[in-house]
Amino acid sequence: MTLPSLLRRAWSNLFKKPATVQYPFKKLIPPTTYRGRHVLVNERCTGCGLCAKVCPAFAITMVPAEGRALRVIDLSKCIFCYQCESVCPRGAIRRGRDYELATWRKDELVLR
Amino acid sequence: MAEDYVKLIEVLREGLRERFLRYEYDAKRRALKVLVERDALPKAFELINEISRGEYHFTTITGADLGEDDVELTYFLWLIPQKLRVMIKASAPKRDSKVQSLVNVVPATILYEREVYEMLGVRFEGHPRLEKLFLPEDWPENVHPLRRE
Amino acid sequence: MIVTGAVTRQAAERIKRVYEQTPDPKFVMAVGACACGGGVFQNCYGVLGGVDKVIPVDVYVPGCPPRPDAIIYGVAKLIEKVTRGG
Amino acid sequence: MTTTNVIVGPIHPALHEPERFVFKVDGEVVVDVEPRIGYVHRGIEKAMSERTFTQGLYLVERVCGICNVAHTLTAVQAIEDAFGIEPPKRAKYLRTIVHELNRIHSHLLILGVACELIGFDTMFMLIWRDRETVMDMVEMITGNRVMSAYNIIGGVRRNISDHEVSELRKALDTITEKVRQYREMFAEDPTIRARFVGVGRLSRAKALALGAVGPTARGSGVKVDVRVEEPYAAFDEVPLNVVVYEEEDSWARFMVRVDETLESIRIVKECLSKMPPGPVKVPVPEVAPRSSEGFSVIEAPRGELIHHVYTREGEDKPLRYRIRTPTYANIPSVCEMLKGGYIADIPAALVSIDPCFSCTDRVALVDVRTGKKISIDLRMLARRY
Repeated sequence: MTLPSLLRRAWSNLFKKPATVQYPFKKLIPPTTYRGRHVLVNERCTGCGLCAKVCPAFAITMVPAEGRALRVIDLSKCIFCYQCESVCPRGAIRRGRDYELATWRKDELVLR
Repeated sequence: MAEDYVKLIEVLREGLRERFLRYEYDAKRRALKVLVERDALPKAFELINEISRGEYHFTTITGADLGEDDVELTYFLWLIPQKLRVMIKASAPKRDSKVQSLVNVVPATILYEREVYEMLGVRFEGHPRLEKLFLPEDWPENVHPLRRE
Repeated sequence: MIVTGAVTRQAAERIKRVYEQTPDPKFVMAVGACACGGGVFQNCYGVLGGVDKVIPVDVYVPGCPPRPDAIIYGVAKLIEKVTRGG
Repeated sequence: MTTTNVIVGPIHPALHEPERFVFKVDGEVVVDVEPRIGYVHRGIEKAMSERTFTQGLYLVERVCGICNVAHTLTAVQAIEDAFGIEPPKRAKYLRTIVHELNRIHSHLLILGVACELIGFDTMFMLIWRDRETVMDMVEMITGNRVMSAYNIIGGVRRNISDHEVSELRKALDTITEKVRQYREMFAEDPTIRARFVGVGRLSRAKALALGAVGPTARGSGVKVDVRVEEPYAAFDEVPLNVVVYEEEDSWARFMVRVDETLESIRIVKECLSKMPPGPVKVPVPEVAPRSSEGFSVIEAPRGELIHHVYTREGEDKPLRYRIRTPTYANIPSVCEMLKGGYIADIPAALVSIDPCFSCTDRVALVDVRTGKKISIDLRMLARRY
């Protein structure tokens, strides 16, 4: 790389926008395909337990609620693979894009 | 191209005689599976060294305890000029699992033999340092995590 | 102190020691599913589970792996906790 | 001859996971090397035979975060081989695309780290900035920046839309331009040449005998590339040039990586235009349909990766699962290339195999004669000498 071309590049970089984003003040939007926090549709869940069986991180447990079994996802164990979404026959677990999941307390991470 | 494996089989069969057990060939993947007696392994690899003039890549050794009395060892090779995937299989009984080490014939086996030893307890005779590789130092002797017991 | 990855039996003692050696004020962030609750490595013979089994954790950042922004969000959460006096 | 032992690691000789080397040194020259690995031994092979095939897929994905696509690809291919399933053609192309994107980001990562280790921080920042573009593309296609969870037994998780294809093409064009510049830099820049040329020599004969794989072997003139020799996924229809350098040193290994990145970009583009329409997955049985064994060998970013699986009919768990990662195969070679070199060259040679076992970057120097321990950061080692 020759010196003049180097200088030109350095000069042009001076006026470019920075490659980084000031994150907490300016939100980044992940693509629509992003695997974030699950959206649970409890009315559609039949309590079949397929998701709990298939979960590779053992994050889904079936608990009794309103006279039937209902899945509960522990996000602190979840690896966001969405195998549960693909296996659910009734679409009771849906894809969400929320990635701001950090909390102070672990029990806040349990999705019902 | 297809003759390459025939030639290899002939050489192995001639060199190993009755210690050569059987073979299978998958034409689609160009993969050759050869089953030999365990004491024939060094000889088999010497023959392969000769045929390929050292132009092969030694991939790995898999040791598998399939719940029977034997540990099955699979040596994976890739012969570069012949473009042939070779799997040499041999089995060692669990109780007396002594196998001749191949370090002198194939230097690349040095770590794999140690791994098979610590995971399955197969003793490789003549290995320069047959000791633990992955497991912590305080791991009990004679406990091999991948054995089905 | 930021802890990532599963806590193995070998590492547990070391994490405790590092935590005790850290001068106050100290805060612990568990980043990633493995550090939060064990993730896929649960029920493996060498893995204990989340970091909170060994040392107290202030902020959990789930995700496998979390986006960089999610980690920064975790730091923002921590700052919030510190300014409020935890 | 009096020699001193220099212990490098266990926490981080160069990159991601812990690993320890004990170097016997005579003055400044390394005489002998002895590796000790297993600090992150999590018992994955054992855990694999306690999980179902689907669950196991997510476990192998986490063997290594950087080449996760390579691991899932090998796993699904090995299991498909054992099951006797053939995935649809479009799925094969999509697998190839994600696999190659993974290679691009992995190679850019190590090129950046190499620059940082020799103190060339500007280059590191630039390369990693462009790596972000690739990460964003992976996120767009698969749903996560790193853990793609894309390959499943019998196909891939989701199809790619036309919009995504055009976005991907655009991104690849910008990357190509950048990587060409980096290639020029790596080939000519005096800083880089001074630090890498002639360092960490590994002769062709040794590379063959010790079973070196991937760029490590190709940098020593061994023409092995699984993608050409045992074409998997769509590589039987997408031709590629194997990059081989004869210089046998660290520099050659990096040049192999830069050229391969360009080659990978070309492959992704070719796949995008050749990709046939059709389904992306076929239904698969949950339990093994037959007692069999399957294996799959692929060219991961760091070299040849092999998974070997035994199944038993009617069981939903593998009987035995064996993984051999490329860095593991390269350990005997790296020991060889460090012998005869200087202590100062350890980082430059270690990083050139793109080690996937080291996590922080700490090095401990132990003087056996005095018993004194000096623990320093690898970057410090890189700078100090």
